[in-house]
Amino acid sequence: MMAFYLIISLFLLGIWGIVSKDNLIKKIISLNIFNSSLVVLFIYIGSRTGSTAPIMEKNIKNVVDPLPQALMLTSIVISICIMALALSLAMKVYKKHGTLSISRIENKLNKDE
Amino acid sequence: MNNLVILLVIIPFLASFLTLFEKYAFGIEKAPQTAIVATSCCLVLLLFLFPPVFKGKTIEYFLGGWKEPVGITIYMDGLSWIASFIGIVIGLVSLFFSWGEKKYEHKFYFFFLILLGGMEGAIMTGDIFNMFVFFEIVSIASYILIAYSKKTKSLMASFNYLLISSLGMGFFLLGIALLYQQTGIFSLRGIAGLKNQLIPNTRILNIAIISLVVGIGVKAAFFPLHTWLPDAHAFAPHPVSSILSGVMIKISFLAIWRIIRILDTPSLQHIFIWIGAFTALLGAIFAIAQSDCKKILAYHSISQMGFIIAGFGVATSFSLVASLYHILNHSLFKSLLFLSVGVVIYLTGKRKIDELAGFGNKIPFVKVTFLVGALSICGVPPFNGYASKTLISTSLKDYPLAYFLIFIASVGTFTSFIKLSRIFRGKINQENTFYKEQKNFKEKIPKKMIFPLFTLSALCIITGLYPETTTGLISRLILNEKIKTDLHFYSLSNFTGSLFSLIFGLSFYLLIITQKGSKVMNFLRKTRPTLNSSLLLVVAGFLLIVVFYLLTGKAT
Amino acid sequence: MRKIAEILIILLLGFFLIAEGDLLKPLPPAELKNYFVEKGVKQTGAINLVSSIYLTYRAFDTLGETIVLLLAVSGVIMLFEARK
Amino acid sequence: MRESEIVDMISRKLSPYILLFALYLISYGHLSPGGGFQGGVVLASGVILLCLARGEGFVKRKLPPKALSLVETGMFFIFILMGLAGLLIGGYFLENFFLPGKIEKVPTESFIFFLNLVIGLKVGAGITLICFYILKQEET
Repeated sequence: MMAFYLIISLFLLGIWGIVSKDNLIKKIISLNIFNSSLVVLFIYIGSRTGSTAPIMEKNIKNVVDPLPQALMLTSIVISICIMALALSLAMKVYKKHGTLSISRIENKLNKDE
Repeated sequence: MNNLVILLVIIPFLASFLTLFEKYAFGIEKAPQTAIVATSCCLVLLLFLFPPVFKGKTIEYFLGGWKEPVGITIYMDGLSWIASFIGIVIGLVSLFFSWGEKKYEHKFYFFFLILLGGMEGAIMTGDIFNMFVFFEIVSIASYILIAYSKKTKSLMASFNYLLISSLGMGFFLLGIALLYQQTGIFSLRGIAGLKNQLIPNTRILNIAIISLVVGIGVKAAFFPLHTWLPDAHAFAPHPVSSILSGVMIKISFLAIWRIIRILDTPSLQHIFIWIGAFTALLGAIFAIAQSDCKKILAYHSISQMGFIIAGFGVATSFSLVASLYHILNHSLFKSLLFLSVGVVIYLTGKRKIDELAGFGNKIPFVKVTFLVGALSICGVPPFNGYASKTLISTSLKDYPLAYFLIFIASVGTFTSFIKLSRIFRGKINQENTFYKEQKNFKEKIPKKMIFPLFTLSALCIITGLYPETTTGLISRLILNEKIKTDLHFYSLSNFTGSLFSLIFGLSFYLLIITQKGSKVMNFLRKTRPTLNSSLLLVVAGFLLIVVFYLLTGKAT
Repeated sequence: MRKIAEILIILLLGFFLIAEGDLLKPLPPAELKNYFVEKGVKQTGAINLVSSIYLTYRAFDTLGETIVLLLAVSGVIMLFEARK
Repeated sequence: MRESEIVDMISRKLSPYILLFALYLISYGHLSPGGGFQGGVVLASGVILLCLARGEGFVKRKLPPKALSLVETGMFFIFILMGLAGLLIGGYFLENFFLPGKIEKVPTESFIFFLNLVIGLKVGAGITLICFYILKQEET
């Protein structure tokens, strides 16, 4: 059960970072922490059903559930893609404004209106 | 016949590859034509699929031949038919518009086609994790398309949308994990079948469903989760705003619809009445305050989604048909409005109402199509918005508060469209030298941009003139039965509702153009949540819905 | 004030997730897992069950994933490319 | 920035082994831990190591971005073609139409092997491309 509490705290930490950090890059890093916590959650759920890796060589018994692991591969790729896109958007924004602080960027945009 | 279903998803992807490849390998610049041909192929396929679906048959397709809980299944039932139909029609029309605009490279069409294919996959799939993957395709394609112009505001809008929607998709994954923990499978029908064995745990099941709903709800833009929408839809290129507002938010909502209907959780469905009513009201109030013409339309997308969601929440077969009818109508007239305003911005390069006032008189054709769209969204007979709004408010009769909120929202719709129609009426501000320098605006509109406007306004009028036929078709498609509507759409009592909102709307408009009124409007325009607050609202929205469910769920 | 609200909401979420203590108590039903363990090797020929699920039973997910990657790559290129 | 001799030497000697390991991961994906995606990422990391150590001009001469994007899109096309081939041969999209067999005592799975190869190349090309573009921004 300890693992579950740790996963939950990682989850909350990620959300806290996304919600309260002012720097765009820190927000993106927190987003990645958040996604990782969900990946770990899936792997944890799968891992409770067995003890060995799901590679069916001879004399292997009691393997873990392979389905969450296969799905998490997909999920990891998706989170990498979102990271890449978010980082390049942040770079683009930085070039236009000269700052990564979201509050300053928003002030600037509000003044323009 | 079955293979046609999968081709519906694959053809846009194949065509998107072609748009990249033909430029690179052969140097042919025919991306728009390729995209249009591919989308028309999809339309033909869809029409082939109509007869069996209309007879109430659900076409199932097992990917790779693996049966349901093991592999992934794709369903083609009435709901997915209607959703794909809307998506393809609006997509085709927007493609024509962007072809006429000539501003876009081949990559634009690549992203556009992937967006289309992703939306079809997302609504047709019967597996939650596959739904997650398709929604990510849809959302990544839309992030890129919103940022396509690379202007500062669109970059920032895209970034905000990316963060908010990724947070939402995280909640979606949490919901999938909880469901898998409880049931051990990912297919929606399988979970519904197992649900009866899990009665002691329905609470956890419902909480899992709430996190799924919040995850997709960010894209469907209902009340606490709507904050990204105005910027994203306003600063995207015009055809993209048309497809995002017209189709994408509806596809997301129909996915929620599918999850809730298949898993059959009535106590959860009732929450949507209140969410919908508040969404409608808030969207309308903020829409009045805006001065940017595309932002008004974007806020109206939120408001009209509120109507749809409230109709869905009532959960009688009558209100479900009403809600789906409004989805169809809204996607038609909202695309029409976005494209009409898009023509104006394309010609002038300006987007504030004050700068554009009176300009529309120079382009009479666009003036007419705008009028059709505006009258439809306001609910004036005999246009289609009138019929579906009447149906929704009739079905809300048992919930007086929600009925009242919805009524105020439609008054607000009138007011803001009187404000927006300043583009198309009145005299041109003579100080504005821009209009004097350039003349012959009428001839500058490309023919390819006129065709979509014409098609959409024709469809708006047709669906408005034959409401009985359309609702009959919809109810056959989604409920396999014909609902009885003892409602006479064009009766005097229904006209009066529309007349009342017109009168109130007009008086409210006169109120806001006074000095005090415009001060309030200025204040409203400036109160918009920052990125951090809107991210916090997503988390708070999840908690709110859960608390609301725990409080009301036991009562019902 | 803002900070307090943020921390309160997040702690509330955490409290809620932990209070639903039986979220993870039961093991997930093992029917699907048993199907893969028993028939996976025979039906697909791959010893690595993760690979066999990833590319055979749920290859459609993988197709979606490759599309996401292609989108991200062309999106990054689109953002950094100089406009002609 | 002057290039350090040590970094230069080590990265040049190391990266072929990284690429070899990536090929092992991809081609043994159905038999041991690993697979297309993991192998592809390792493949990209080998190239990126060279890129960071020797400057990307050196790498771009051997691996022009245009060729990489051709690999990226082409592999996507081949993936869909594999699915359509399954449709034509077996009757279902993405059906596993090769029969599993054995060479000596090693089980072979042509469908999974082939798709692993496709995904590995695609992921490798894609991530290398992303890094090329992001690194290029860093310099200017």
